[in-house]
Amino acid sequence: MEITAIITALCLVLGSLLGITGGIGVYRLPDFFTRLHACGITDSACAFLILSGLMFQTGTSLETVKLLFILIFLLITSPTSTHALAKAALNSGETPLMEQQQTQQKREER
Amino acid sequence: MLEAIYGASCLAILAVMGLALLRAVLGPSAFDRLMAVNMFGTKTVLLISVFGFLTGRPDFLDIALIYALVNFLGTIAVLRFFEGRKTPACYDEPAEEQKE
Amino acid sequence: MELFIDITLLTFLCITALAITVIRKLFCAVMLAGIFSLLSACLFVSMDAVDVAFTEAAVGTGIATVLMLAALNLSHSREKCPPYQPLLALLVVCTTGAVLVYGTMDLPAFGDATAPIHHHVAPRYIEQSQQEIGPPNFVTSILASYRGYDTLAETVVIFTAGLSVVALLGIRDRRGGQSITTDRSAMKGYLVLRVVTKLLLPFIFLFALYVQFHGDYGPGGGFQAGVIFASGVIIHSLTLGRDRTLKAFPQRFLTILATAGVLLYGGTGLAAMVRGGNFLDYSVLGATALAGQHLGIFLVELGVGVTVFASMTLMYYAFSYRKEA
Amino acid sequence: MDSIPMNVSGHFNYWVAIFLMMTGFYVVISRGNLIKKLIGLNLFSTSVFILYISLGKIHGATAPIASETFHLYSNPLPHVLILTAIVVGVATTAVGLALTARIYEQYGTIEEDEIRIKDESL
Repeated sequence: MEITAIITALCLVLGSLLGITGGIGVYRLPDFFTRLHACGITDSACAFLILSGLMFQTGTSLETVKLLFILIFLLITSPTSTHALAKAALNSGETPLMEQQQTQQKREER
Repeated sequence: MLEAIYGASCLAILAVMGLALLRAVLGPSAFDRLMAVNMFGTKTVLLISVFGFLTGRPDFLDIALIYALVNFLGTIAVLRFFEGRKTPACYDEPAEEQKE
Repeated sequence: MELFIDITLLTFLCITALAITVIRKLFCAVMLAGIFSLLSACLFVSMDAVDVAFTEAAVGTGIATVLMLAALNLSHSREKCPPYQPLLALLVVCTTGAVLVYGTMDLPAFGDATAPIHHHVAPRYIEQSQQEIGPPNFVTSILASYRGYDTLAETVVIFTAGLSVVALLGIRDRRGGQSITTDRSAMKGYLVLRVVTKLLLPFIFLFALYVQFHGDYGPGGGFQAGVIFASGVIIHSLTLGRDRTLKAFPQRFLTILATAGVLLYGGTGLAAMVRGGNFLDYSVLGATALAGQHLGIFLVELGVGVTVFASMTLMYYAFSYRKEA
Repeated sequence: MDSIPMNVSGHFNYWVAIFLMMTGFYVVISRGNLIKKLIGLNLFSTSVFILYISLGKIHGATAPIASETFHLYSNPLPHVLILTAIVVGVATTAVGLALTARIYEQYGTIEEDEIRIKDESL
């Protein structure tokens, strides 16, 4: 077995595991901002690992360039939209869980 | 060997898609749904790329490329159209629920 | 493996469709419709229809969602309780469904190579299109050459739809006296988004051009390129403000462009007639039949791309300007 | 027909397409909201697309773009029909949405029954 195949396999398996972790997080975590955090894992780390794993298989060809572009664009756009989403959510009154707990604590202390 | 790995990755991506779909269906807030759609877009990119390698014909990465480029348009559109609203329609508001 | 992916995607589609039916917030229904489109694009890829998946990808992410949201923005975004008893509807639907399922019993199994559909014109398209027409993408040769009449009519339909939307909603150019810096429609609060958009826009337009001119060799062509180009303009307008977009792509220019595209398509057909061939028979356009076909397909795809781009952008303008008027 | 499992996997695509079609149909006839109706119509049309593409698929074939390593291609004809239908579908949906927006401006509602009441009171 070639060394590139092993690298590809490692990257893909790791990426898939991260993806599933993020997916479970998105399903299970308690509030929007924590879920957004889990979503970020699948958008960046998982995508990065899977796409770069695939890149090892194409050698030097047009496909490698395309994969590289996909990777770059994903790494630019998905954090941007995540950022915009978080900002919009904050602006329209969604409060992070921690803040909610803090205000609750203060209320109880009074 | 690699075939099996590609297949396993496809399955993993499908599983993530399923979880994202659940989040989109369950809600509760509109932002959750928007996040799920966004995440779904990224997973589509990955699925299409890996599927190309699984079938041994990776020349169709253009489709993944367009998703990578244009996918955030949906997010922008939502933010833009529902930004100025006093009662954002995209909310699960308890008050609105009671009206019925 | 492929069958499993196919079945999983179809199951997801069913879940999404049911959720769309049940959910009463229209906004969420539109979001789910977006997921539906993504899923169907995946499904098309898994069923070898790359060109279709490409179109679905271009249309579903951009135009469809944006138009739905814009229309929601112009009206209520919450559905009332349906006034009817759903039982009768359910009965009608179940009966029709049962009849249709009974009808599928006679269909050949999924993926069967001996099915009648694969034995009439398809073998000829696959075996001879490269000698007769040229491009390695069979879909392009059928779309632009074998079935050129069909595509001409569909381009006209898109053109007409664009005109109808503009006629229904109207576009008012309210730029008089308002300077660009005070444009309220720009997303001033989202600096990161604006910077990233400016960074990405050249790539989106470049990619649209690649799709337009590379459609003979890979998935792509005029329809997809037009939609991608329009998506780029929509992104520009959403983040940087519509007045700036209107300056870059004035309405009058787009109207001329939409017309020019249809005329280019029809004109290619007429040119073939002038050169002594049939309408839309490109073989007479060049020195050899293949060169003629190449030129004809290039022109026709260009016409389609231009019309689709201009019509889609006009539609978006119409929806986006309505609110302010 | 062969054995039952073969039959199921051989027709699953068609059945799901019909199920989606009927879901769209149900939304169109049972909901009063015009935009919801349009979403249902879109569901319906996508299911038709899926049915067509399913008919064109051949097991073990590849996408209909000529290549040296592959010799069995799926049927390209349904792809051509559906490709144009998708763009036309969006264009016609836009016309429907424009009509809906105009109706909202005139009637102040996009619910079918309320529109009817207003029509009758005129």
